[in-house]
Amino acid sequence: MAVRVQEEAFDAGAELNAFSKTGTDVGGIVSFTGLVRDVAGGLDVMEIEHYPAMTERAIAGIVSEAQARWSLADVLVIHRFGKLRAGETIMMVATASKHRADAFAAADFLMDYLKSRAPFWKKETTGEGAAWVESKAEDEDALKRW
Amino acid sequence: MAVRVQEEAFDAGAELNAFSKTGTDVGGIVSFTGLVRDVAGGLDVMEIEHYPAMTERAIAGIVSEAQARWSLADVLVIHRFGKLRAGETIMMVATASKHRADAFAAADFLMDYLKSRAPFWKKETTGEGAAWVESKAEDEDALKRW
Amino acid sequence: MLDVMYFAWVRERIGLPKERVETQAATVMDLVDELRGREERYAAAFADLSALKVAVDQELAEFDAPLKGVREVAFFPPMTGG
Amino acid sequence: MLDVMYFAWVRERIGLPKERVETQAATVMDLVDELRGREERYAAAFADLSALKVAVDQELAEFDAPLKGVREVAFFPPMTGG
Repeated sequence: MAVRVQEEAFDAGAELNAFSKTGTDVGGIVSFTGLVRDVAGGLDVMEIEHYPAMTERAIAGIVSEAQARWSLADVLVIHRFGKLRAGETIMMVATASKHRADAFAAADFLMDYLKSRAPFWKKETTGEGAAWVESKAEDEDALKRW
Repeated sequence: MAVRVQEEAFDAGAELNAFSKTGTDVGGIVSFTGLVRDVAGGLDVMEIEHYPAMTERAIAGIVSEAQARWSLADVLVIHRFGKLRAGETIMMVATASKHRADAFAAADFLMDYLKSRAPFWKKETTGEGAAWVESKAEDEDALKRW
Repeated sequence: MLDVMYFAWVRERIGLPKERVETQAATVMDLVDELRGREERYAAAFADLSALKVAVDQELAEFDAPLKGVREVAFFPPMTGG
Repeated sequence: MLDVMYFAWVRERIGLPKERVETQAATVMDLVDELRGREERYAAAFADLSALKVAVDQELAEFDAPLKGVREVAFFPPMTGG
């Protein structure tokens, strides 16, 4: 299991390939990559703030919960903070399992929890000014699925 | 949308990175990579047979169904045939969407249908001989989820 | 005239991947019955139809599918892709 | 003595990311009430608690959480990770 919280860009494809060399009892790997979407008016920058003392621990807790619920050979979480532009990769989750159902469910679960329970906040700046991205009721509702 | 059925190995990470340059209205990309698992006794080779005249058409039909059900910016399916060794990548699916729920559901759906409705058959050879991989009742049952 | 194709263990049991078959069979099931009558290896391959699937002109079909106008029929075990 | 931290628009509204607070507050809610009484910018930041979350010693908590033995309290809007 690896959790990385970093400012620097990372190469999602290279991470996926490295993660895929995870052993010969793994039949499937699911990855999710989150990208900065452009917004109406044109995004100048997305700034991601986080709570350093809490972030890695909160993510590790979410990963532990996933490992308790599903049979996982390995889990990877990378999440960036700082300034990003439209199209850049914000974060990535990958899960490796013997069977695909576990890998899919765990990746989906991890994303739902990272979205609403890991201490990151996004601020978008466009030509019209800056605004904090608001959490959505549907993101909180998504947690009830699990 | 791209569907490739090929004998040659491919670089899943490079494919993911190329696929991720799919436009600035994409917020999430889900990928699934299927690997050859080792088996008891040690796998000498996995041989994948397919039905060339039917394969790409069958996969394109499954992809069309996914595109009708979810809002997808792009879909990629790569599936190999021929001889593979333990640890090699058999196939990959990737879905790109504005919102993560669509990307996750579509990738999960595509895998369930590729498993049981795309004309591929796997044969495993170990020190104890060769045997065709049997389909599982749970794979057929998985289709009823959709 | 039909192209009849066999895949995976059906191909191995019958001993060939493809053949041209002269037939008046009205449905896939009629064709199966004709093939079963040919030789033991066909009878063995078609012994348990619940273990087989069929495609008609490269589309999955049922065993009662009509063959009128059809050019290609394929028999195989359940797929194991992915 | 508590370290009190603010993130996102809470930080912007209060105008600082972190401060040391001398308090006898028994719960997070008591602390919030003390802070509200300080200055208008605090009252504004804590106007609608349903829009805020709190972490106590780096774990998500409720507003009625006790502060005995606690070293760090953080206030922030709902997270938007992923």
